[in-house]
Amino acid sequence: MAEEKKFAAYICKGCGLGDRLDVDALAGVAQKEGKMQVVRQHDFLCNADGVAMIKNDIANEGVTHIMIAACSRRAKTEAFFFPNNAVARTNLREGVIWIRPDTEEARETTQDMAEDYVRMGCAEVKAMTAPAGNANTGSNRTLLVVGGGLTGMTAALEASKTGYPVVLVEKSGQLGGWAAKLWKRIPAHEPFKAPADTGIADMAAQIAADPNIKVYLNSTIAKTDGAPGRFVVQIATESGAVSTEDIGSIIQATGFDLYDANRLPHLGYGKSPNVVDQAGLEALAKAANGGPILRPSDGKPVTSVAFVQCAGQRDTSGEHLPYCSGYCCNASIKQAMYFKDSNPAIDTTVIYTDLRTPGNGEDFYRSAQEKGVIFTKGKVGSVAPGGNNCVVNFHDLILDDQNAQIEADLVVLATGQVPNSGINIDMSAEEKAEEAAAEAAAAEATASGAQPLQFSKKVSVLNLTYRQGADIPQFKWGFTDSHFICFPYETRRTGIYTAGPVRRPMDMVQAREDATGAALKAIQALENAQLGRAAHPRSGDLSFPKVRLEGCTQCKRCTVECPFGAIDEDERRFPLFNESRCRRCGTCMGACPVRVISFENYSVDTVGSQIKAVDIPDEFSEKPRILILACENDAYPALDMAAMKRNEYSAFVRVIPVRCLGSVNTIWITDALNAGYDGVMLMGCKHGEDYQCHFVKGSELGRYRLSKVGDTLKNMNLETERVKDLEVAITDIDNLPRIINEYAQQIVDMGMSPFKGF
Amino acid sequence: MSANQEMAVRYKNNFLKEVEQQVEMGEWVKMCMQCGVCSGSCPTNFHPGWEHPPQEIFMMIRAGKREEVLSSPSMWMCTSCYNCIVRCPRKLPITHIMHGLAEYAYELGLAPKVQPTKNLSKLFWENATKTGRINELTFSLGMYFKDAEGKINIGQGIKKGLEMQKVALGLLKAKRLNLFEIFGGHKCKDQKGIHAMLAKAYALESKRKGRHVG
Amino acid sequence: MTDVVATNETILVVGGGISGMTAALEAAETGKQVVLLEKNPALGGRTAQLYRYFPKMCHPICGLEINLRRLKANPRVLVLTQAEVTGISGSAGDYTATVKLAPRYVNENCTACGACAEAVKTEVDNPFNYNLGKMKAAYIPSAMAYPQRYVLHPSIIGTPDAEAAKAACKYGAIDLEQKEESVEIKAGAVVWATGWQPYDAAKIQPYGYGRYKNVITSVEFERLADPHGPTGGKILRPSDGKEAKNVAFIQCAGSRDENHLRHCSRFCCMASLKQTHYVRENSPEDGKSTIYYIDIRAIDRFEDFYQKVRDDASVSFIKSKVARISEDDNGNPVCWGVNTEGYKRYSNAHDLVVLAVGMEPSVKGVAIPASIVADSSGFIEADPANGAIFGAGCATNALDVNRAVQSATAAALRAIQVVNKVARAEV
Amino acid sequence: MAKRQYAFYPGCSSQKGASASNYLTSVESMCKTLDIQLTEIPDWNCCGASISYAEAGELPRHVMNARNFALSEANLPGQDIVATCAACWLGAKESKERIEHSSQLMADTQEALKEAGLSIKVMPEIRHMAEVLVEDFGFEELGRHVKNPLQGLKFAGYVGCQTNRPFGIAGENFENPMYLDKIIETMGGEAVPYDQKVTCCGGALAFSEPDKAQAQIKDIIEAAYDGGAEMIVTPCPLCQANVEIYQGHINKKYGTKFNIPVLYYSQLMTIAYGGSAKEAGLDGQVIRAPKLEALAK
Repeated sequence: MAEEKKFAAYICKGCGLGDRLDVDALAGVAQKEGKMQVVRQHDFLCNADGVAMIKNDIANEGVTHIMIAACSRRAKTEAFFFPNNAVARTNLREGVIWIRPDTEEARETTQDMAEDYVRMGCAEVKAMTAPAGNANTGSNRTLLVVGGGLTGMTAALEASKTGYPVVLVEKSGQLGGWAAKLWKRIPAHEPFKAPADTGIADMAAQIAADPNIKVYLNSTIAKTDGAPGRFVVQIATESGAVSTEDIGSIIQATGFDLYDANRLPHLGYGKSPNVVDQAGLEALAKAANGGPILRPSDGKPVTSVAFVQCAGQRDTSGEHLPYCSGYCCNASIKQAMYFKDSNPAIDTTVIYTDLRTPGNGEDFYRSAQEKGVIFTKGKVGSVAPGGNNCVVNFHDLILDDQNAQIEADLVVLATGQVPNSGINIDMSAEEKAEEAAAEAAAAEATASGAQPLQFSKKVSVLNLTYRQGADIPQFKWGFTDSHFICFPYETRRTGIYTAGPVRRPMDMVQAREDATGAALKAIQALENAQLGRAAHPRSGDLSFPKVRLEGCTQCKRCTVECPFGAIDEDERRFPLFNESRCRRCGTCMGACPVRVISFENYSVDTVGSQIKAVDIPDEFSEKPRILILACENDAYPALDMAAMKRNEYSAFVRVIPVRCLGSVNTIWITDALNAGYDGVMLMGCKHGEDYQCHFVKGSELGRYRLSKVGDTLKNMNLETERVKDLEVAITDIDNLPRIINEYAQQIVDMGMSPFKGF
Repeated sequence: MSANQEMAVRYKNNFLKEVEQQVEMGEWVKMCMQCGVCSGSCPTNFHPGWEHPPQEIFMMIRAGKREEVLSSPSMWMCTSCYNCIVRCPRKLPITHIMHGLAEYAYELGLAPKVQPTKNLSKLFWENATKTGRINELTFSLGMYFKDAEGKINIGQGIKKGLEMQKVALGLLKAKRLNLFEIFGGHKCKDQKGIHAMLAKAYALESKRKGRHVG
Repeated sequence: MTDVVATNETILVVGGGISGMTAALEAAETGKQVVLLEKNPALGGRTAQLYRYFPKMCHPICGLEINLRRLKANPRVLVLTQAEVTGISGSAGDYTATVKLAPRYVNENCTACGACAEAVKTEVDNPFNYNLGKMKAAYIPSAMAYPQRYVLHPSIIGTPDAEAAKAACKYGAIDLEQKEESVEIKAGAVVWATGWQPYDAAKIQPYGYGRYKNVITSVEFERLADPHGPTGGKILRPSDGKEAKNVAFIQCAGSRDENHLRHCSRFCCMASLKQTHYVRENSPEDGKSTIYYIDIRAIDRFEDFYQKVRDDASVSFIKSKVARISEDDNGNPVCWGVNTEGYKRYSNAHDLVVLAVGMEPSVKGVAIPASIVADSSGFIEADPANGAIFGAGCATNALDVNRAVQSATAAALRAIQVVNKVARAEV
Repeated sequence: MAKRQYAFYPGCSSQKGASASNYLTSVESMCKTLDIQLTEIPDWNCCGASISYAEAGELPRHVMNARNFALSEANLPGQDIVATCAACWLGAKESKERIEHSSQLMADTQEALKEAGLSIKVMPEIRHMAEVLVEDFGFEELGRHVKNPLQGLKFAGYVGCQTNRPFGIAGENFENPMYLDKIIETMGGEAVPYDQKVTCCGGALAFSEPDKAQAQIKDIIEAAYDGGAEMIVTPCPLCQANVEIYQGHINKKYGTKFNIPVLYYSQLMTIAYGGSAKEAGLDGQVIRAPKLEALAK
């Protein structure tokens, strides 16, 4: 669109700006240096009158590009809301007057700071265009649900109820998954006292009767190609048939397997038929169909039963599951009730270390006690299988009896949930080697006729054609949970959400909530995909990376580094951007050594031109310049809040917010150093295990790139301290000003950069 | 067969069930969640001799430690202060359970032989029900003239009496101890009715609990 | 008069904490119109008052920043603060809510410059810090407050202080004539996300909260540890401002207790485990934490967080519900009780005792102005009888943040199902 | 205010010449001022107290209390039973609750009562005197009768266990009940801060386990002195006796110099209402209360 561009600068005099700054001088800078065609001052820009003035300029003066020099871009967002224009916010309030002392000595440096920010704002807005959004993305509205257990069925039914067609793919021959194997479920409603019907048959019937839901049984996903709004999925059926479905978004609800009790020989599993896992007990209960549960060894009714909690879970030895599966305490309580409800005379004991029945599970626990289930706090050491009964040896922790024993006809091991999450695409070389060794050992054991060790090689669930791998990246222990506490649905594959126990160990109540939430996210993803809008966390963003392919050297850094797997390679080995997978973090832009990737409103140029716009005083001015590139999610708000507290910091810094540290292209740093900046501070979020980067890998990748800047500094004969990488949290409102000031002093002590004036 | 043996046979190894049926409020024992608030709330908790606190006793009952529980002196330490009851998060009537366990242990003859509170309890009730009202003088004398095993022991009585002499004199002076009580003192008129009523009550309770009328 | 444009395709979200904000944003980002009501003058709810989250030890206001940015960028959400629902009539797909709007006495001209606060002399309790410390009666609720506008405390209206505030404002933002008003809002569906309140610790008599200054609640402890809080992030005990180095955490303060809350509040164990980190952060050399517990409920993948704290030599675990707390001559709270693992009696003096208070639904004891099915603890149950009023977050169960957000996302879909049905019928 | 009538259950210790006879004396004086008419339940019997558990079992204990209920209703229909002794009140109230709660227990109780020619037709309310004062009168009303305020006297309000737990006075706090302090203050005295307000005195174990009980009593008295109290006030006869009469033993054992008077609230009230030392039963103190006697008119 070859629209006429018209640039306007609006400078506010409110909130003390007019008193503290020479606003006329700022206007002069905007006009002369910033080359703004319209420059206006206003006493109170954010009030109705001020906003009307801007709107009038847009409507009647043809203003397209707006530079607002007032408060922080985080403030007064309702007033300065011009979605159809390119807007740059220059922060004179939180960025300048609130962090500077109101003294005569400080006046000059404060004014310098403000003028530079006006220069930067003008430069930025000139390099921007208002993003128009790409309407040419897919518009398929069908959801694919992989997995036909409780979670998958719930997601399918909820999506259908919202008005979206669903394709439901189930590996086995029937719907229901784990829940269908249960005799009863843990109650989900008041009074939380007795096992309840699973309701699975009813759900399966609803699905069968729903014309909006197409079910594939005995089927798996052979291939998933495309992006949100335009996935093309091949579904392979056991019979050999392959169907293709056009899909808008995907929910992976592939559930869990019980931890293999064969790995727990010390608890008697495999040594006596009377030691079962929770699935084994459900099968016995189903077979009993409400009658007495029979002992596997001789078919006689069970008269005593012991439940061993945390079997192969919460393990600190590294041999078994390190986590707690969260649902097993309630599940054992439920199973204990199977016995007590049928015959109160059956001795029923649950041996636990910490009983975990959150919420109204506490009522369920009490109900079991009322029914006569005995709860014993103890650590089970071993289960000794006998002919028709077993002896559970445990350390009774209350009575401090190391040699406590319980004899029982039946022992139930509460083993935990192991997620069916497909291939771990982030597996390290070591882990791969370990897996191969385990596979070999299993094969050898099987060949030698010994007790077969369970080993099932992980197979892909989704078979994504994505360059970065065939499945969803995993979080911990194979679970595909989000790493974010506030944003539990943030997987690293846009438009693909996981739900249920594949994501995190959970019970049926939670799986239902999770499935419903995931259905919303999947619907939202496909709706936004067709509008060209970004998904979380830059939801609604219409900007999109544009690549100048003619300059591309096919180095592949963008395709490797994209935290969301948005970039594939085309047949010519050029990067192939899938817009609706992209989260607009700019990591690709930061990665690109030849700087061919940019967004309409955020590019190498929008930042680079700001860096260049800053007036660099000469070597003898005693006015160093420090560039701060601050993550806009945490560091920039922290600086804002420091300003609200009137925490002062150096007037030598010039702050530019960046979408993510990952988007920082090293050219900005070299440009800055070449231009004579005396120091550069990079402020990004925490990385590593408990990373806080909203773009997952952004800050880590950014830091990795910056670690290479040392060479550049060496080549330029500059001190390595001239570039400082800081991990900043949003609460660093007191620390940050202190660190800035210390750094500014360090730079002063170090002396000015020799690159000034070139 | 002794009452103890009979009960042991009747309930086989299920001591919890025995407690549920035989002990006052015994059906609550299974509801304990081992938080220990009762144990920490007991005023005698910091004194020696408090072998097993309530929550531990409840666990011992569930673990079938019948002899250990019933022969324990712990229940006899209860001062009936009711701290445990008001603090228990599961609303177990712990004070009553402790009393009930003591009563049952006593009934079965398993209570410790040397147990002054046991004697006190017995003496108090006998004294109260004899005439319908407590005779403080005979009650006190009774207390001091019995040894730890509950047998009359004149020598000890005189020694204890001497110890208590000052206390007694003080009370006498304050007219709060009346030596003439020895000749009967306060009593109910319808003692016959009271005795008949209590006899009936014992009979009914024994029947209900399946115990032999003692 | 506040003008609210809403139809029966609008989703009304009641409660502007993390659950309400999530429900509102998720629905709006799916293209729906939303009205979001918050009782307080700013959004954010209780999570905004937390210093860190378990298990990542990250900062809740980081997520709040993202959510506020989503909100600022999304014209489909109308936010009304100081708003309370007083009545709901109608049925699924066609509700009318009556909403009481309390006066802020500050209009949208406010630039948050702070001149009014400088002019006002009166100080009032600061509820954001759970009344630990005072604030000016012209205040911005917190540094992260949205809307970023000052509020005049009603207690100064009609006093010279109010006039002083008005005189100090150069932007005509102080409006002392504002009155409480009542507006009617149409909605097809309602998401009820009114969250939770900490159980009133004074009711747990043996712990002496209110009698002993150095017995505080877990939510108050968050404020002490927070750099934005009343002590600037230093853990100073209330009685004498001494640094608290030896801190006790008492689990199930109100929860799992039939005298108080019969349910388990789920989050408290993790919250205390997290707070042991604050003690260490404050006193790396000699900080000491003791956790008194019945069962440690570090549920599912949080187990490793527990194991790490368990491995920390500065943290001890005592399996015991503390029986009572007394105070020694130095003002140290003394915990009395019995370690039930093997029966060990203790009476331990600490610098500070933190009660891990339970979670009570805010709806408890407060009549939701519609017929709602709740469980025995007052949490809203999912029940067809509720029509198109859907509980979300801690109004439905004792949940941690993660689960509350999931619940809110699910509630948003349920609400969308209703308004989509309305929309289909209207086409 | 009209005369209030209650069925009175004095209990064994409040009889003439018994250990709490001074309590009775003062209650009678106090009631005169407040225009309370207490009519003794004819031929009432012992409640069994909490200590009788070993021999008494359950039903016999409840039946004993039930006999009093039946007698009260037969002779003083419609009147609440008022007990002055904490143990009597607790024992009676407990039996009432249990009998009401269980139809089996009710039937058994009736069957046993029949042997004494009695039956329960209406279950009376069981009140403690302190409850009557607080609930039926209220502090304001109690204060209106004060003629001789206990100005300058410092008391430790020792509530003890059984008027406080498990039932307690409505609206009170188990750990820090205030009613006794409020009575002291209403009478013009000063209630000192007192952190052993609800500590157990050992109860009946003062007889059987004197060492344990006396250790507790020592704490109770020590804290009263620490708070600056000149006298201890209590609503319970067993508390009164235990805390008062063993001070000599404790002094001998621990080397303390305890000599603190232990009074009943009704004695304070009698003096404050203008009664004489004799009317207040102050001559019944083993450890005399000279300051209070001096104030008495």
